[in-house]
Amino acid sequence: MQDAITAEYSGPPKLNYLNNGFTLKSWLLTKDHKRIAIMYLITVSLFFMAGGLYASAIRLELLTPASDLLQTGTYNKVFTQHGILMIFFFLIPSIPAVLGNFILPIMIGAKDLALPRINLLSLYIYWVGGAFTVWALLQGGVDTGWTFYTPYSTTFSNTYVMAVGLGIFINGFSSILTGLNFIVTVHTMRAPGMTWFRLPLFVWAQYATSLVMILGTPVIAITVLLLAIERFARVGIFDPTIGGDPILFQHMFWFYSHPAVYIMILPGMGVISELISNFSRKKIFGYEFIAFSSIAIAVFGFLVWGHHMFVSGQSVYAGLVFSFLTMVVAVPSAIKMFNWTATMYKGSISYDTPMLYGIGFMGLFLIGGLTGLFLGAIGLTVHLTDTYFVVAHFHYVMVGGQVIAYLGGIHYWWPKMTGKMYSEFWGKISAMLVFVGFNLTFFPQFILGYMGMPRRYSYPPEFQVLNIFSTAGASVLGVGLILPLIYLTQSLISGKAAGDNPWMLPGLEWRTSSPPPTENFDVMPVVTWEAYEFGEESGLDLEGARANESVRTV
Amino acid sequence: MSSHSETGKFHYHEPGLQHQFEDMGQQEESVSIGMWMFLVQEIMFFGGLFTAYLVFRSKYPMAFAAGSNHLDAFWGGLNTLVLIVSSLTMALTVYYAQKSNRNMQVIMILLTMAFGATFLGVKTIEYRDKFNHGLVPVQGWNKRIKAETNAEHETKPCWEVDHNAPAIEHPNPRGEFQWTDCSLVKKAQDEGYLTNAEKIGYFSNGEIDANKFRDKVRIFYYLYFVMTGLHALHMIVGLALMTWLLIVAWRGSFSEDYYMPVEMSGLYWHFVDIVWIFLFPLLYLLGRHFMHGG
Amino acid sequence: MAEYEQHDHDHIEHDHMTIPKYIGIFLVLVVGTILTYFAATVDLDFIFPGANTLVALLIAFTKMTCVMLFFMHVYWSPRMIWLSAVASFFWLAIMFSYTMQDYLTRDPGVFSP
Amino acid sequence: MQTNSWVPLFPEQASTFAWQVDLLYLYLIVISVAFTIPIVVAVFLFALKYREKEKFASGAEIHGSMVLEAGWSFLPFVISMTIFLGGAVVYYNQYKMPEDAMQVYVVGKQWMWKIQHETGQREINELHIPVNRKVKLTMTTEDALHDFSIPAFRTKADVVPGRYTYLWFEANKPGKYHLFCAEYCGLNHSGMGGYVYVMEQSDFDNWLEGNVSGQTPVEQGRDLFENKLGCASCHAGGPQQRGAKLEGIYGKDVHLVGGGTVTANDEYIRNSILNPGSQVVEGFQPIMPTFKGQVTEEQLVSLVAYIKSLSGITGSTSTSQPASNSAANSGSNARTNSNTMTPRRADRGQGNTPGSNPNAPGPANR
Ligand code: HEA
Ligand code: HEA
Ligand code: HEC
Ligand code: CUA
Ligand SMILES: [Cu+2]
Repeated sequence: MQDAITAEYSGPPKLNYLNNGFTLKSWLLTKDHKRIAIMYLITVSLFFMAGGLYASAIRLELLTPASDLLQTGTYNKVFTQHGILMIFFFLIPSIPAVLGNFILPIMIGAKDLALPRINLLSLYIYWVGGAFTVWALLQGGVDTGWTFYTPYSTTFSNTYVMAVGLGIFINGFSSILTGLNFIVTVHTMRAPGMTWFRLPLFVWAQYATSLVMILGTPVIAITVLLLAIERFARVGIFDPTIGGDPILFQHMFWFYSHPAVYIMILPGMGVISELISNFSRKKIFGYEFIAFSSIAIAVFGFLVWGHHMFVSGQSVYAGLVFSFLTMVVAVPSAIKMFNWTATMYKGSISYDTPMLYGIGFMGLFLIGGLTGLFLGAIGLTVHLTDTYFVVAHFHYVMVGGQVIAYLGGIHYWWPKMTGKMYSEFWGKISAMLVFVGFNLTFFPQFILGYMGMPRRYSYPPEFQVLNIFSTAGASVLGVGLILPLIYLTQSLISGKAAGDNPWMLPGLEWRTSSPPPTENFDVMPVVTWEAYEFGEESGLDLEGARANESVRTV
Repeated sequence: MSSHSETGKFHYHEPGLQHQFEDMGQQEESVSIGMWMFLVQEIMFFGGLFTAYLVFRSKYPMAFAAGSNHLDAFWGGLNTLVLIVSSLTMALTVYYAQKSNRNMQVIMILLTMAFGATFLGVKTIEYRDKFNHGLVPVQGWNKRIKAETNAEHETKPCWEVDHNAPAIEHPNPRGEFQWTDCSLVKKAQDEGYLTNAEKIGYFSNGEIDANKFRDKVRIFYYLYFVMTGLHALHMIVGLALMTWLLIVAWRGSFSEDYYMPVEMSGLYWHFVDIVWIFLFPLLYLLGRHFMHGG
Repeated sequence: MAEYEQHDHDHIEHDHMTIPKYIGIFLVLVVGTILTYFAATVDLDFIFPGANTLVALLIAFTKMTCVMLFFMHVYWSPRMIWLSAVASFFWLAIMFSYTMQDYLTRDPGVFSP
Repeated sequence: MQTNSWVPLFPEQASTFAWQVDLLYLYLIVISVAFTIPIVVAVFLFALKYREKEKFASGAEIHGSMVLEAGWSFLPFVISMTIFLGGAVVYYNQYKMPEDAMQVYVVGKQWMWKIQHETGQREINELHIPVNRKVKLTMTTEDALHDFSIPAFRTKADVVPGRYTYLWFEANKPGKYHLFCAEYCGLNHSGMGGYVYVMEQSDFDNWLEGNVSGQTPVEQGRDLFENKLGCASCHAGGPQQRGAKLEGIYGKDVHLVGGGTVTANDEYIRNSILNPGSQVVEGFQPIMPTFKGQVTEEQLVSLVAYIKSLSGITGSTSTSQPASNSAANSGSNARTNSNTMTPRRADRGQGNTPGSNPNAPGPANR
């Protein structure tokens, strides 16, 4: 396909997606999934920083019981905007739009996503939605909580609910289009020999995520649209004083937002499957079970949304049904957890930075998931709901789960994406800091929650001690998160060249150059090996790599 | 299809083949799966609205029946037929594209567009009518001076107002939603089929409360406007799509070998039609039987 | 070359529908519409309450099925497309039924005596 | 009166089903530990034992095991079903409303709880109940969602506008417990709370009767201001202050939003309490809720007297000295609380049926 081009550029400065054009236009009008991924990476990081700054403000305010640093009204806006930015603009696009976009097509041996123009469109929609939201935040922001519960959001809040809602509405379509693109790509763009059961598990996870995106996201779109119209027209379909029903909003909101939490974890699970298996240099244990459990989570995830509404006034019967299904949906996650552990058995495990994140994920997601069971047990949730126990639970799964997996994935594929190697030393330091800081921040919140400290609150004095722990932990966590920013940037400038396959792994993405050429492969690959094949069949030149010490420092 | 690209090692790029694909088969399959995923997405999008409809209709069937009776089933039915015809012409467009018949394609696209536009025209008539009768559920969006309301509502209790009574012109300075007729509530009360939500929702101190009933009817109109409005928006997008198709078809670009865009636009058009197939009975017809038999 | 769906449909087959067939489907749709209208004006509540709704929806479903199978050519489409059509309605059913399961069991009330 | 340990781990158990919730909690902790320890130990063990011996050596060829998969799908399923059943039982106890309970009516409102007893006794942000007696709350709200939450009783329920929701508990330990609003409801959500006082039956009867013993209007006003009506939650000085400073305003000119000034006289203060929105002080949000219908004329007089006293003006009554008032502030102790209560015989007389009371939940649909 690109033979002519490669022949021409066979000299050292090989043409890759990065040096293939330097103009702004060559970036903004690109259809190359890799460039789009890089643009996502930058935007997503900016949103993470903004969300992180809000988080810092929350933790500083919560250092003392009184609302002294932030006025109540400001505090309400701060946690709302923290939630909105982190969820809709950072966590949901994080792994799919950055790592998925970059790696998925390469992993299956495609030249690009099936619909590159749609991919670019999705990036633009994300930008427009993001810009719109940021504009609304600058105008004055919102104070409804990220859940936008009515009738507060429709009738009582005098902040920019409508504008932020529309920002989320727009942004939703970016997510939908990304999901659509992945599904099509996985169906039609696999290289010869890349059968469904040879797909890396990351691809399966992305596929499951995409299903949720397509089936769920439109519902949040229509929900916030109704919310916005409602605010404008005051007809009151969510306003009980004139016949509406505020709980209908909760149903519609959680119909998306519960499955959305699986949008926020499945890609992370995919990354972890890659990391655990590859850094144990061993075939993953129970491939089919991990693959199908992703799909099972995506499907069953749609049946449990009512567990966010146990005390909302929904019927007792519905509460019991949703509690039951919540328990069922935990099982596929359990299957994954056990399979990952079993994968490490008799492996040949190396502790590079990505693997540290992988192991960190196993511990943190375990705690996060198990506390999800606490919240699913309906009699217990009555006490726990809307307390810091919930806050701790979801930070464990979202930060301890997805963010950690995202960081692991970034470190893992960084040499592929940039062709440069970062400092292993600082990578490990930062992984440790994140792990320690994270636990210090959020573990105390479980206790606070059980003690009854409500969320979105300035608390009574007896809760202060644990809150101080939490704030201290957040500082450590903050440092741990700023470090990668520094050393990853530094690696771009002065990092040593990574080589095409620094970890000597069999995946297709490691069989093209780093950074990959515009159409990913110089020769269309033909897959003859199973996923995670480390034996002879993989055709890797391990001896050669061992001889070449510079490939990697252990 | 596995055969030809393996043998055809030379890289012949068929017209319209994008760089990331190997051959047209792959491209067509991608596009068609993509389109279907888009439609799935659309179904869920409208699905949210249908959920809201379902919930409120099950809560306030009489308000929905009253609101629905007041919609003009003639226009609604006509529009249904118009859309069905346009669906036929759309299907034929695809058929003629497959047969590489440029002229018939162009004609069929033009017909489809004409019917689509007719549909929107009728919708405008209906919307205007609602505006005149003060039935737009947004304050200020109704006719302010001389809105037409029922002649009898000032003299009679709200359940005796005959909604077929002649309309008089009636000032509505703040452009508010107007609804006076609660005869259905009275009837349902007498015959004993009010739901629990209705027994609370329509009454004050044991009496039928015209204002409270009006609020529920307004919810119906709200859903009516949002549902038909979004549907109309989809029609407008569809018309834009048709315009583009028309231009390309005019140039004779579609043939037996390459008609994917026609096929895909057709899927979209039929989808919009299907939404209307449900909207018509749900909005215009359900509850109509209360006016006739028992 | 890529190894995508196993079906061989270099071009989606297009010799199944003929103009008379199209017109036939069209007539079914028209009849359906007229039927819906008249069914709605007859009070069917004597069968069971809500019978009118059921009839209206049954007709609508039939019409939709015709459009999907023949106008949208689902009938001759690969499994993936059948699947996505069915799945989307399945998901709608989830949304409806699980929401209604709350509303229908609410009276005499959630936390009610 | 919460636990005294430095880092408290459990809230007090003060209701009959608190132990059930705690037991369920412990059961889940045991399960979590039972799953966490093996997994973490295994990960660490493998991590040490199977550390790569040679660079790029590959691990053993193991693909999976049907038996293991079936086992570890089945086991969590069974365990999770036990959790579900446990949860369902506890939930049933929490929400199966008793027949023979004492009724209390609760109305949430941004940002206060208005509570009324069957006897007509009303209170704000405080709930006095007798120990060892079932209490059933019938709740609604005038505006946004709220949530009536008492951690020590391990129960809560959202309060939904346009509907009633219900909550019941039987307190089994006298004391003072936190009452929170646990559903986010806007600006002063975290100020929307107070205390539940669980008292011995005799104390409770005493409290219901009220105690007429000599409070001056200023003292009574102060009590209303600081405890009963929660004015202090906005008007006390300090960083939490959202309302205007009331010290020294009496007799001064007040600048209003939208121009204009008024002199702060009795009439103005009265109006500020009943119709806060009508004259909003410059520099403030119009967030003060109206107290119309909640304060009697008698109480208004006391409030005005108290606010005047803040400007050093003493009415017909004696000056209140902060020191001598400490008793009035001791509402924190349930046992002695009875002496801080003001009698409201007047409205108890007419307010015996909840329906006729302005404070009782209104009709479900307004
Ligand atoms: C990435 C996001 C994510 C993920 C993956 C999860 C996963 C789960 N969540 Fe969580 N959740 C959130 C994000 C997430 N959640 C958020 C954001 C909120 C709050 C929203 C708000 O109100 O603002 C929330 C709130 C929330 C609630 C409502 C709390 C309340 O407000 O009252 C509940 C209740 O059931 C719940 C349950 C669960 C369960 C059962 C899982 C399960 O999927 C977990 C499954 C995992 C495991 C179980 C661990 C591994 C298994 C084993 C080691 C084997 C042992 C297992 C068994 C014995 C079964 N979550
Ligand atoms: C993806 C989701 C996500 C992430 C990553 C986080 C991350 C964090 N959150 Fe998050 N949080 C939510 C989602 C998330 N949160 C949601 C949904 C809510 C509920 C909102 C609601 O109630 O409506 C919530 C609420 C919430 C609360 C409860 C507020 C309340 O109820 O009153 C608290 C309190 O501690 C908190 C703390 C933190 C902390 C300390 C982090 C830390 O992990 C953050 C660490 C990050 C940093 C410290 C940034 C580091 C980098 C920089 C600072 C860059 C420097 C800047 C430049 C160079 C420009 N969060
Ligand atoms: C939710 C907060 C809040 C509560 C509770 C509250 N106020 Fe206010 N109050 C305000 C705010 C804000 C203002 C200034 C704006 C205004 O005038 O409405 C104010 C103004 C006033 C004023 C006028 C002050 C001036 O400078 O002219 C008086 C008097 C007053 N309040 C008395 C009371 C009394 C008495 C109570 C209790 C019965 C009370 N307030 C409860 C918030 C509150
Ligand atoms: Cu009331 Cu929060
Ligand atoms: Cu959930």
